[in-house]
Amino acid sequence: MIGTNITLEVKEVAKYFGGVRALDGVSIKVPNKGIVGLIGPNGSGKTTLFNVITGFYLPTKGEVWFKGERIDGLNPNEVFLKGLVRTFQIPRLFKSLTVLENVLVTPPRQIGEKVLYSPITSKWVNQEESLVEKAVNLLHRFGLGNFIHSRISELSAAHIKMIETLRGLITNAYMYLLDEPAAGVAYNTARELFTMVKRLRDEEGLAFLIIEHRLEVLMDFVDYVYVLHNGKLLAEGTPREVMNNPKVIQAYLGG
Amino acid sequence: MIGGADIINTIYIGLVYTVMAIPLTLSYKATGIINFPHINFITYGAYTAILLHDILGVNNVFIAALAAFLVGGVISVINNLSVFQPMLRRKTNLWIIMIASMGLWIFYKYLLYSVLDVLSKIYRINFISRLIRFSTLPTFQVGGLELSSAFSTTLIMSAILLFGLYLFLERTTAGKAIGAISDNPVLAEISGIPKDKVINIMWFVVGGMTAVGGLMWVIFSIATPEIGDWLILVIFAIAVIGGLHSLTLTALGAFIIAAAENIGLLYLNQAFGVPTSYKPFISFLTLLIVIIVWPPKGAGGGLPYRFLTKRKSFRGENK
Amino acid sequence: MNPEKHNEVILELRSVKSGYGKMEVLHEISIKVFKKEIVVIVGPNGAGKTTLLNTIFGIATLHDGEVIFKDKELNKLKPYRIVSLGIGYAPQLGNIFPNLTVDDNLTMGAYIRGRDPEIESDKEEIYRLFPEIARRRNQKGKTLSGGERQMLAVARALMAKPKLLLLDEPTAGLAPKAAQALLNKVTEIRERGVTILLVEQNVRKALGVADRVYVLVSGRIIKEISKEELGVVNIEDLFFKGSNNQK
Amino acid sequence: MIGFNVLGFLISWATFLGIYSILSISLNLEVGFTGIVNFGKVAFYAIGAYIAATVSTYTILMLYNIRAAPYTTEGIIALGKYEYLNPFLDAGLFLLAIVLGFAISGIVGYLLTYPVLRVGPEFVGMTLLAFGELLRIFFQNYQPAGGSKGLMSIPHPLGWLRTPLIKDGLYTLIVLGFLVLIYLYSQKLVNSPFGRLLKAVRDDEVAALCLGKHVPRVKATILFISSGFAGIAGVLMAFYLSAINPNMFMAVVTFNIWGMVILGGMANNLGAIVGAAILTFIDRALTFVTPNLGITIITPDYIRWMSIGLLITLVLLFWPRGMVPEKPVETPPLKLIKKRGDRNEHNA
Repeated sequence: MIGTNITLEVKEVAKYFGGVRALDGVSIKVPNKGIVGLIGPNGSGKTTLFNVITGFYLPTKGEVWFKGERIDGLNPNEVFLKGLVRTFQIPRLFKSLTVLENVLVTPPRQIGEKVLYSPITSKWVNQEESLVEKAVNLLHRFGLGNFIHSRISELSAAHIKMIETLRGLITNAYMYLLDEPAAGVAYNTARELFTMVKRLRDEEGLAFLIIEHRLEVLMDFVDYVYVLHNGKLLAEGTPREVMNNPKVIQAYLGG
Repeated sequence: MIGGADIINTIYIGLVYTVMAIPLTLSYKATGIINFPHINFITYGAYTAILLHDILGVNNVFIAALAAFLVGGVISVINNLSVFQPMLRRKTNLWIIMIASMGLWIFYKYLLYSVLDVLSKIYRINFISRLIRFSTLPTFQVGGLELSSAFSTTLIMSAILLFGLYLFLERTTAGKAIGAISDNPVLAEISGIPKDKVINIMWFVVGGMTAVGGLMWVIFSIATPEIGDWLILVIFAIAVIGGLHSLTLTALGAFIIAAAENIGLLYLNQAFGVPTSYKPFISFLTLLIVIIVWPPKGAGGGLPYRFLTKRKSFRGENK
Repeated sequence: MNPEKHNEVILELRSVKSGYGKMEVLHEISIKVFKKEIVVIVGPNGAGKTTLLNTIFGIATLHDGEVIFKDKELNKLKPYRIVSLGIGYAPQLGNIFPNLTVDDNLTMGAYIRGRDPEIESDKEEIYRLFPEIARRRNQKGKTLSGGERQMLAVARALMAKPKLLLLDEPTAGLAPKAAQALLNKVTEIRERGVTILLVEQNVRKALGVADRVYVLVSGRIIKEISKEELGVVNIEDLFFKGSNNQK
Repeated sequence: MIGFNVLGFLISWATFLGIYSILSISLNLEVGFTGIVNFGKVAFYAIGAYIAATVSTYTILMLYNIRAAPYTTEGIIALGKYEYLNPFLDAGLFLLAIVLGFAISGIVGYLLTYPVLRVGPEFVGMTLLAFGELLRIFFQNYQPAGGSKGLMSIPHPLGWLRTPLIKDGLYTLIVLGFLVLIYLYSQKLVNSPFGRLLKAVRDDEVAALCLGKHVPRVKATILFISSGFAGIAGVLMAFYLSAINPNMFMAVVTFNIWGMVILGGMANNLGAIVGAAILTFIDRALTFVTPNLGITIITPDYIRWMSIGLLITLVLLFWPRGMVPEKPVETPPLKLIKKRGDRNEHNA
């Protein structure tokens, strides 16, 4: 059992693809209610690390612990059920469903999702009612009340990103992995997104691990930053420490 | 006993399969479309030869082959211009395009039936099931063994086609551009290759070559509008064995399947009494097994297949 | 020296907004490139540098604004038309045809020139410029090392005889020596009358060859630096704090 | 028109409509709702039909102690003699065939989940197409199932009603009854959280997986259900025609069903029925009209198939959503909230 104030711990994780060492002995800790940034140049292994944590890849070496449980080796759906929610760089919403439906798909173990019960409306209608109410409240709370019945294709990029993040809230989300939440949105929108992240941390007590390229936005919101370079941890520390670290500047700007 | 005739038969069928399967691989590589009208190229090629022979009295098999090439090529280009190109431009899913191509296959198949129906009534020949013999077929003698005229023709024609294709792909700029588009379509465009034009050329060659394959088939075998359907899963199986990627492997696959169908089945028949009518069974079984055990490049689904094999990794959703 | 007085504008982006699908990566970008200049665009990861080049070629979607090359609008043109107008592009990723030989890669670069008899002699010329790839002319692209690939990509783009060459991080992943060698070649190419728009992350190296620099951070040009100012401005600072100042 | 039997036509159309609607609904569940490109639909239809044929004929021959296989002349004569003797036996065999047809087709569909999960949508199509052909060639060569001649004299469940019109009419009602049941069940299924899950898997299976959904299980479930339905359609068809042979199960049948789904509109059960109604109407009308046409220039069947092929392509090219486009999932609470939303808009 690891320390109770740590939500996610990645221990010496390595992932090799043939001869390529995409990750090589990376260790990361995310404390409870922490907002932790993960930065690094392209191809430094950030998304690979996310894929290892969420069960898309089996790590070649190392362990992943979440809330005191070992989760490497679980399938992606099982990782989600533990309370670890992931978003994608290019948001993956269900494009033919409405916003509300996208949120409603999320809750696990719905009675109506069992094939034997689904034709019997009375079995699941109560649960569905409470879920709909929860989802509508959630969307209203974050200013998306006008879009409840819109299709995903009618939304702006920023709203799509918000919904991808928010839909995890209807369930037992405990921690988020966000992959470039600010990519492809205007500066002010990016700040709004990060303000929302902070709000979620304060109101819901969630922890965050965030990949982001837009440092000028990220650095104002995170508590702690890890820098990956060529699959290895290059530096870590508070935003100020990392920004002034000559090794980081070199990695970003080239020698 | 497995004799020389069976070996010759295997080579013979292997060559025909090669000529039909290589274009399929070529078109899949360049466009990603699984092209069902490939079936029609075979049938239309065969019937071009038959109609020329029976109606216009063309007895030279090479003139017939030229005509078949043109017919197959033109149909192929029409398909591309009218269906594939607009759908690709709209970024339609490839599997939806595949279904549209399936519609085209059915359309062309019964269009041929209708035309043959009419012609049969006019000329009072049963075109729906027809066996023809070109009178001017070359023959060879190899080491005292006389090769049948059909075999010799197949040999010459496939040599011309395969060598021609080789020259086209390796020695001409347009041919190399096809390779470039299959390799890296985006880079091909920014290098200044007019993609649409080159793809049209590719479709023309694909349609034409397959059509001549169909002609090669009817030189020794009965023609019906169904021959394409009989052959297509075999051709798919061969292309999949080639990983839908390598033309050489495709040719190898053609001979493996031809051998399995001819020599392998003969062996099974003699040893276990398996009826020879199980012939197509073998190719479908091969197709199933190859797809399941060794899926070709680009055939993978979207899930991380750790559900099925513990070590296979996910293709990565990044970029 | 103000280049505007001596030279005409060869490429201009006027308040361009672009991105992929719905995502807007570039916001209101305006840049000018003058004839026979080397313009460098620097910026941190994910700033939209590649998107900028892709926008010129119509690979990224142009949401708003204009891209003008020699008085012609490029917005609706197909990529091969853009190449034939005289723009060459060497992208960073997927920059070669792996299953074609080096020689054929160059042939593909000259596709728009059709049956031009000078292609062969131009190839020899290019091989003289890049002796590293000349040795491997009959090998397949996928056997090349990273540095050789970058050179092949530049060489391929040159085969179309472009007036303007777009280079996307040609030094990425190269050892310092190789990177310097490549940048030297870029200067050499400019000597032959080709205008160059170079996108770089490797700031210090790129500054050595640049005539003018644009700093791109988070999809906005936050600074234009002329040759005279190059030594003075601290670009690193701009990278991290850039758009805070902007808003 | 002389000799045109309107009632006979309607009964025959309604029966075909019923059977093909079941098939198109089941294909729609797979391709429209879940995104499984099934080019081997005919295989499950064939399994159902062959189960009906073998179970009923062999059982009757066994019960009446006749030592002849049902495909021999002796067997066919014996079947003709005994099939109408016991209404309860015929009805029992019918029910048994329905249950077995559903179960066995369903299980085979369930087992095919493995290849379906292994490869992407295009290759799923090819794999299942090959499977369908494989099965047909098997039946063609498998003597106990009648070989290439197939099985004849399948005992009609209502065979004791000697008047053909009443017999066929009642049977049509049975078929339509099955259609109604299956339609209602499918409607319930897709307008529930499960239906939402299906569409989520269709839109993006990786995202669904990341939301904790067991995607392979979802696909396996839907393959079981829809293959089972196709099996039922096969059973109904076998009893209706009272004779089956391998040529009825060519790959082209699958594409006919595809045509119905595409024309009617993917991911809409009503659309599947509309598509089936139109295509079976053309089919039946041609069958009834053809004998009156005398000698035609072109066999009407060819024209029909040509139009189906062209229709599939043109609909996908110009009208990809079909006649009855997809509708959002409507569970009761969602319906309610939508109504409320509309009312608010009116008030505002």
